[in-house]
Amino acid sequence: MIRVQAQDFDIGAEIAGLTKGRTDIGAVVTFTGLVRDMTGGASVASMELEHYPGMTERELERIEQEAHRRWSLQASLIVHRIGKLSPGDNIVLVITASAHREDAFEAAKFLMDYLKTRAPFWKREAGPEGDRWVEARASDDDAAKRWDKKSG
Amino acid sequence: MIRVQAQDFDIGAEIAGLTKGRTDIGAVVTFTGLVRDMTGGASVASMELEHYPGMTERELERIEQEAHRRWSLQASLIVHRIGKLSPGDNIVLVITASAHREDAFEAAKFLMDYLKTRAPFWKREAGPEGDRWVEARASDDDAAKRWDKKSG
Amino acid sequence: MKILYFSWVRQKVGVAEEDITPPPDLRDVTALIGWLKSRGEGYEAAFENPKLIRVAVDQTHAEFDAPIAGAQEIAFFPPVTGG
Amino acid sequence: MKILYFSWVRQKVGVAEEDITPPPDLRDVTALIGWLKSRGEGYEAAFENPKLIRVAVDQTHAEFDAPIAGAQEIAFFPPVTGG
Repeated sequence: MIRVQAQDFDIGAEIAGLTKGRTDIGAVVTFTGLVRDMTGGASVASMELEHYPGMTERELERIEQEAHRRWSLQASLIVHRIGKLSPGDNIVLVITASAHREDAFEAAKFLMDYLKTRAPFWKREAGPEGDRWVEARASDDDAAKRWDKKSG
Repeated sequence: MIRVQAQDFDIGAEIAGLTKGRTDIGAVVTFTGLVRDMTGGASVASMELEHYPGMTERELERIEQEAHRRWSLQASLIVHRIGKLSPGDNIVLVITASAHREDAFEAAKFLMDYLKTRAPFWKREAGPEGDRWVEARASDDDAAKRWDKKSG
Repeated sequence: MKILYFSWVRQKVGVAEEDITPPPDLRDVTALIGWLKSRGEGYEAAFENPKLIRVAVDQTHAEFDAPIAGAQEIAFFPPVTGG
Repeated sequence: MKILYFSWVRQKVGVAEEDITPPPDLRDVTALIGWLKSRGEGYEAAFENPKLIRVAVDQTHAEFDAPIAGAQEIAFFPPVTGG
């Protein structure tokens, strides 16, 4: 499942929604991304998340399907927030549930690496020196490319 | 922080306890291990977790300290349950919080791999064919050994 | 053909979305960018360094040599920074 | 010296914990196991295959060649299966 929303998410409730009543899940991994008050040496007062409605949902679904193709997953969830956020706020939640921990861990890392390089979101940070669009990190590209090699 | 307890844990509350009021955390990874109704082809009605009081706490603390030595972590938590559990119940929770996702993911995997091979817990499963002690998996040893190589 | 702009590409172009009718002989994304740049200073600035630009054709990531014939929606944006 | 047994080692030995006074010439864990095996059938069965046995000396994982002199608490158990 994937969701794009302005409101916050409740990690415990989301895990419960995926696992409740099931007895075939042995491992649940969650990743939560949060707004930090400092990025790259610049202090951040608030952040605005722009996205591409329509393509965002399609791309997140593609990424999720690819994870299910590569690993044995019982359930998964991607939730990404949009709009204005402050330091300490949640940005993104990824949950993977599997019989075994290896699949849950690898799939969660893959989802985040692909989301970071493929899902059409753009961050704009506001700080004491004004606003700036966050620049993509080369390390995120490298992280995503590692999965291409493994599938080859 | 580490805890050994009979009662269940609330993942959302545990995350909030680690991250509340902090704005220097960019990534939180959680791993939850649950009781499955089938392991190795045998069905499981319930499970009993025995442990070594005293050594368990010391060993979990050693493992957590080692993770903080290897990665940049803002906070971490290991909670392991003991006593009688049923399929679908939580067994173990690991939480890692860092500025960046790579550290949070790697540290969480390391904590689970080390916990699986070093923390003195023993599972006894009850099923239709009677009780049996769960046998250690060679794949868990291999997973733990991979971290030794990386540090060498 | 609907053209969308996001992030600083949108700010430089000055609009978020527009309907255009490009000349029928434009073959691929590269040709479309060349034609867009001829439409004004904002476009010129937005597409000044094509290496910083990513494109999606009908909501799917595409390369600059992707054909544009038949496309209903083409979007230009910088590398994504979500997550 | 306190000796602890866990999981099926405990079940085979028949007790969870006991205080023993081993002969002073026992040098290491291997020698201690040899001495314990002489104490009865349960011990014999528990330590039949030493490859299945793990040991902790004073609540720290140890090898079979670890010295036992001065140790206050030695525990025997199968490979751990928590998590």
